[in-house]
Amino acid sequence: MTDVVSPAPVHPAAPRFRHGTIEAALGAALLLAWLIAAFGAGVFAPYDPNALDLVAMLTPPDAAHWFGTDHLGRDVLSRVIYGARIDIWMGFAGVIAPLAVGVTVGLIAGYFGGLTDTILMRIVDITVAFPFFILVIAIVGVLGPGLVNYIIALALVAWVAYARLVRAEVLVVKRLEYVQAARALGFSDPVIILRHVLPNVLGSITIYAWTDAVMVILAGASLGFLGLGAQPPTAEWGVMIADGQPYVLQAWWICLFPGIAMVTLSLGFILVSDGLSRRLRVSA
Amino acid sequence: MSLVSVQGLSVTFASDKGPVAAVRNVSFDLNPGEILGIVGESGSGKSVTCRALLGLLPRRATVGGRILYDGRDLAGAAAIQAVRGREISMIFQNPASHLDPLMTIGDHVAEPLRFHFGLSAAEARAEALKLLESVRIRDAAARMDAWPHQLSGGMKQRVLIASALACKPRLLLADEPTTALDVTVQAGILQLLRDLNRESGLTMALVSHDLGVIAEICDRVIVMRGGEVIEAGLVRDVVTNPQHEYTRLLIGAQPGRLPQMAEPQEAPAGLFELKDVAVHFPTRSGGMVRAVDGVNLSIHKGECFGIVGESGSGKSTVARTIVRLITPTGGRVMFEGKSVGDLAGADLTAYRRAVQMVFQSPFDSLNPRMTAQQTIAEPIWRHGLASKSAAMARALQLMDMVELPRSFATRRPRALSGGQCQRVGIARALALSPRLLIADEVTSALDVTVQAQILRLLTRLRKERDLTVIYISHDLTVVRKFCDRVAVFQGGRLVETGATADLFASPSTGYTRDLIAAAPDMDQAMAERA
Amino acid sequence: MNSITFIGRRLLQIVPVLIGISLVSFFLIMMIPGDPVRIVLGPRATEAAVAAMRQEWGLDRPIWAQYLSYVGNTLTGDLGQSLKFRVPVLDLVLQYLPRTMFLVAYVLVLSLPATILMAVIAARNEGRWPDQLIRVISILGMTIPVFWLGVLFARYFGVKLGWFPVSGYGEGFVDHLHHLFLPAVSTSLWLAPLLTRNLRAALIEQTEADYVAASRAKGLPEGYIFRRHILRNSVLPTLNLLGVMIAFLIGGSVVVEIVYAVPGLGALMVGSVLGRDYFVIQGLTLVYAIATVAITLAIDIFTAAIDPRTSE
Amino acid sequence: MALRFAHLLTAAAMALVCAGPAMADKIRIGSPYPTTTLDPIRSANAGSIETFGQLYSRLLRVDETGALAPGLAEKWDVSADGTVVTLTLRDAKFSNGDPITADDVVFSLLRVRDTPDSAYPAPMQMLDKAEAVDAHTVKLTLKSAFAPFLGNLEVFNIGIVSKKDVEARGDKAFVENVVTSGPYMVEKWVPNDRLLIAPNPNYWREGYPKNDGAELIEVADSNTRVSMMLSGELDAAREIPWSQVAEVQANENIEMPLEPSTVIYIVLMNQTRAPFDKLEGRQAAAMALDTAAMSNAVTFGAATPANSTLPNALKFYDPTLKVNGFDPAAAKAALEASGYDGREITILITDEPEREKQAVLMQALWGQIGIKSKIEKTDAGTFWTRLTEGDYDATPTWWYNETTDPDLAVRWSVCGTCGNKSYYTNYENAEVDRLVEAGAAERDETKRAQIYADIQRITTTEVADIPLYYPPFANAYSKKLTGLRMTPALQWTLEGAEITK
Repeated sequence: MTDVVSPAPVHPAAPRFRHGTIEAALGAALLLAWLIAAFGAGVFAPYDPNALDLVAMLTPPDAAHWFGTDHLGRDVLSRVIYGARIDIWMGFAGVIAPLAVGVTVGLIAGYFGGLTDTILMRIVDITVAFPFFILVIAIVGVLGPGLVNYIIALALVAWVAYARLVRAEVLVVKRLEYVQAARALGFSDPVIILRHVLPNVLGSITIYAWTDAVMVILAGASLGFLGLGAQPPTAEWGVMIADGQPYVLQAWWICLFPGIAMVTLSLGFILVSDGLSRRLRVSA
Repeated sequence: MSLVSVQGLSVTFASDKGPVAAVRNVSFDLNPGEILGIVGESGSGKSVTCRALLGLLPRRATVGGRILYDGRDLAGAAAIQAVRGREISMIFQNPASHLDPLMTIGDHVAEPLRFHFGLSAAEARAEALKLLESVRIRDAAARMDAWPHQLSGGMKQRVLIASALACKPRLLLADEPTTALDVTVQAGILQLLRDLNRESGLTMALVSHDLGVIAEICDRVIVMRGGEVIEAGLVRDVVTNPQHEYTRLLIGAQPGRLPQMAEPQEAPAGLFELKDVAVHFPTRSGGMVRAVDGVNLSIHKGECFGIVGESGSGKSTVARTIVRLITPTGGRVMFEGKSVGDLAGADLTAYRRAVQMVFQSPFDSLNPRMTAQQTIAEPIWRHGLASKSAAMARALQLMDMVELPRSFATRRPRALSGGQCQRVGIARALALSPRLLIADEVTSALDVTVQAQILRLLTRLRKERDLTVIYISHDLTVVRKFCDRVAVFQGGRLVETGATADLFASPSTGYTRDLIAAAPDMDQAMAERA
Repeated sequence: MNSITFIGRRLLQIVPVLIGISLVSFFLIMMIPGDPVRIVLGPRATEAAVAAMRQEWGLDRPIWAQYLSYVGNTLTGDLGQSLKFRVPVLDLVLQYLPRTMFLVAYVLVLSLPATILMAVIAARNEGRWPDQLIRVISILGMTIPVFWLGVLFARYFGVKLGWFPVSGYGEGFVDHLHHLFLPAVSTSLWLAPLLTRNLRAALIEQTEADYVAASRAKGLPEGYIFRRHILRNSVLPTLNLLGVMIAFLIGGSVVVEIVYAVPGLGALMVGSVLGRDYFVIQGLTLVYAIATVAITLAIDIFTAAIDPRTSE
Repeated sequence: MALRFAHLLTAAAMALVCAGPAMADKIRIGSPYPTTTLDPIRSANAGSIETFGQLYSRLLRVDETGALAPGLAEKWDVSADGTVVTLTLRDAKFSNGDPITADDVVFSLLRVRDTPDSAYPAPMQMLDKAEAVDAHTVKLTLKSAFAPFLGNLEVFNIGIVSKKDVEARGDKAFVENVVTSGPYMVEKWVPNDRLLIAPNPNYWREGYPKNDGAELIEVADSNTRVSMMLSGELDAAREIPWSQVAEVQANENIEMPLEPSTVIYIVLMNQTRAPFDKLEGRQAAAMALDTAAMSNAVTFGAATPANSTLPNALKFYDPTLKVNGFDPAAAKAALEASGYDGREITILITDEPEREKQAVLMQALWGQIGIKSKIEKTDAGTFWTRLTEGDYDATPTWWYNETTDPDLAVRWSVCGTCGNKSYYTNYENAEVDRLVEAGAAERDETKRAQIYADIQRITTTEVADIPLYYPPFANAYSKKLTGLRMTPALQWTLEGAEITK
């Protein structure tokens, strides 16, 4: 009877119950549904999302236009479906851009510490002290409105949250013995950072990122309200809601359907985030 | 009549792979005034059994069987709630996490008094002070308003005990109460528990993985494995005449029973020289921590050099300084006549290959995202010693060498046991064919039976590969069996050093003497009892 | 560390931050295309008029020179004048600061009790229907755009029922409460869910903490354990988030301010950015930076009061 | 605990519901346009224009019929050659009690013309000399005969300010304790929010103002303005969104008369850029736009489709003009003739919803004849800078005229030599430029009518810009209010308004 031949025992901290699986699955299903809608927009959408019909403006939902038409006679259903392309893209790009910046800064600051850390964290402090919206508005002002510029603005502003998160994680991970072991084995710093530190800090970042996607979409919608969002006539949900706002009382459908779309997509992101965090919490 | 009677206890945890039985059909009795030991290795169900008595299991656990306390059936939350604290109380393995960090010491102890006895704040506080004094907290009055983080581990455990005993329960469940503590502290806590038992007739169930601890204070013992009780009886009987094969294995694996593995050398040749090494860290409040101070040591080629000391003694810092994970703030480390601190470029790479380290925590020392084979192969190809595929093949040979079946090659740390992880760690360290291997508390997180295997493995490797080994441990018994020479550290300073046999036979300092005396040893404890 | 050196160190830390902020904001704003003079004078002004005013305000000087004189003036306590309104920046800021502060305080008064209530109910019923219900409400609250909700609220509670004014700030404390009710509720509707999620997670995590098991073993009642141990330990992470959110609210309530026509600092800032009113933007940025630092400091001091570990 | 808390909330909520607002009986007017300055020469922005009229009296005023009536000047006389205007001032006082003298008038008029950063010096460009003959007589000498000059004396920025005060305090004179000559004085100014004005006790017009003053509130969001109007938080509101006009009209307490304005919506094209550099290209662009449909889609039928480059509320507007009407086939042919290479053009717009709607419609209609375009939205600051620098292809925008005389209008919109390159389109026609001057100098009404008809015909045919539609003011008024209207020149008739509360 030796340790070697015994079957691998259950690790004392291994998940004994896969918490959060259902949530994550439900969230993933919602996201998948929207992804399918986005990619198949050409197939699912009954009309050209930008086709104007000045005779049938503000038509309530009926057989021809399930979600009605907007103030320019465009089919709301088609615009909602095409809008998925923009909003999903926005959700992902708007997270990945700041994530990339933030993770890089966080890794470098946390791993090397010292003066590098101090300088980078001061930059974080500076960015944090700016009101988020104002900085985004100013950057969008410099670059001009539009989605790509919004994403660039986010990358320049929202990275701080990731940087702080990653730095905190790195400070923990770099003390772990496998990082010490890698150093003792004489691996170079880039190798240790990329191969040993980064993969092990991504978990909690991912969870935050999914929730952040919701914030990105919402902030995008608010920018649309302030007139700095997607360029017309792009079908983007936030802009659709902002556009439909003057008609909210006589033509509720213009706002409502993109609103529901936004809620369900956000729900997908949040459920995935919740599911993942519960799984991570249990297995941590 | 027994105080507690456990009858056919079973505990099952729900999991996504179906129910997992943690405790199966466990029955035992606890007699008033006795100390019952529950011994077993990890996963044996000993802690779950203990927690089941107080209904402290998580929601997903299903408990079967009966627990009778004083003849009453502790079925249902209300019945258990009625005995918690007043009749049965419990202390835990890690005292730091079992105290609310936002509550003062005094409040921790006064809290149950106010609830169960309805004492006023002042009364409870006065009573708490007495209790803290009774668990021998020095200067208890001054510490009433201290916060948990301001106390040492041993003090925290005493607070936990005082708090558990506040309402004068008749039974104390102690779940590995000394495992996280230094040996000298452990000895103190065990002494306290023994005195409580003798003076006030407190009944106790002591859960431990350490037969040495059990042997020191328990009257009876039950041995658990895989959720079942495999043997029960008086400690003396079980130790001297174990019935079950596993019990015999367990007893045989006790450090004191291990064969002598040290092989002192005839003509020592120097390999390492530590000259006046000091490592000081500035603290946030502007002070200075002297982690290591003025250490002079020489390590000989081919020997096994032991470094012992309690937490904070600086022994790990010394190891990390040698591998150059830490740069000393004073003095220098000489390797074959060269100062390690001055190495750079190819010399440094060569040094990295020559000196390798195995770490304490089996799980934390491996990258959780990499398989065993990848982990072992990585240093080989990163150092350009072989192509990636050749390195992977070489990794399999190294797995053979550390007696790890090749079928485990694709497993990640989570799917490996602690012992298996340590084998991967050793294989990784050996991948670069080092001349010096530093083993930093490599067995302290492992079960004793596994510890025995790892020590045997290290001994074999040492012979086969002509390795010099620095073995760092808090466990004097292991060091005594395993090392040729020993250095004792305390508070960052080298207390004494010498050949193992000499040092143990005639320690020259009081501290070393205390250490040796405090180390729990099953056979010695039995001898003292007899 | 005693509290004076603690605060002192914080104030020292703010200096490089302030310099950085002034640099970034100055050059960022200057980079935005659009000529403040043209905006102020309107499209009918002649080129000569535009050039004259640029010279009058020193906007034709090299940008470094402008920055230096800005820094110089700031150090002497002069935040300059608004290009657009020709009134001192400080007056403008002070005019709007109380409103914004009132709104933020109001939002907190509404959000915090709701947050604690919802988080506690959710955490104590983890996985059961009250938890799920609160979660759905939270997600709805987080995803419904404020500007949309604002219009609906204004039309229903303001116009149809006539309970609340749909605009303005009012006169006197009670009137402020009355006027700002809808804006505060609209803001709370996304703030509370955010905090609730955070607090709920912390509560659940703390519920599994070892000291909870120890307290149970001592026979303490669940309710007491929850209040005295779990809740206290869970508040800290949420407190930090709260600090971040308050800082965000001071500048981020723009949308609510516009929808409910209660211009505060946020609307002033957006107006200034759109009008390229450089000196107002500078002044406001400074105010925000100081506010952010002050809030962080307050949260730190508060945390230290709760958690003895942080003050050492 | 939860229950107790709920009670508390309810109680607090009830307390809030019952607390009613209590303000002096000021007329509350909501406008999206901010008052950015109280100095009449400093801004030509819509909000400030609305305000200046209330604070500063001009020499003449426009009465309810649109005719010129005495203002601070009781009498005026124009010399036979039309180059000298002599005005006699009435006995009037500033709000601080100082008499308004000829010196103040001369100072104010020259200030408009000569201050380097005067926002809109155009109305005084023809003024050669201004002299105070005595305390009550002002003699204005023009560079040449100039028919619209009297009308220009009524423009928003020609209000009379106190020479003594402005010279003493400079910019500060328009921030604190502002000395006014009009019906109101400043009670409190909260920039970016609101302006409270109170009756000027020294106002020269007997019995005016007929109210306790007004609160001019900036409300940027149109929905909010409507909500405030509907809930009675405003007595009058500017720019009700077209989509909500019907809803507001349906409210029994509110009226929306849709007053005529001198506002015109047009499409500007940069005539140095293809395809608009060619006449055919511009004509194609004009004929492609179904202005009737656009007007209908944007204003829900409230506006009149435009046929001329001049607003329809101006004197000498030509309603018979019919050129470059909607004709996609002809537009296509013209576009081909222009040699347009299919380059994608950019439609630059500000971020107002209405502008966006126009742009989307333009994009669709132009797309049908083959002009590819993308829309670029910027904030107003960038927009004006780019427009004035000529950095754009095409943009839908609007303008209005301060007087009903077309002189300033043609100088603004189609004149290549009047300083703004025909509203920054770079349109230039020497004949038109000549006619502009001729129209100003001509004093015979019939001849002037012919000159302006010619200007309209030439510029509309050559597409100096594309006229879209003439919108009325979509202002809403509480029925408790009488006498408040907006004149075509963007001035409230506030001093004669009365409110019953």
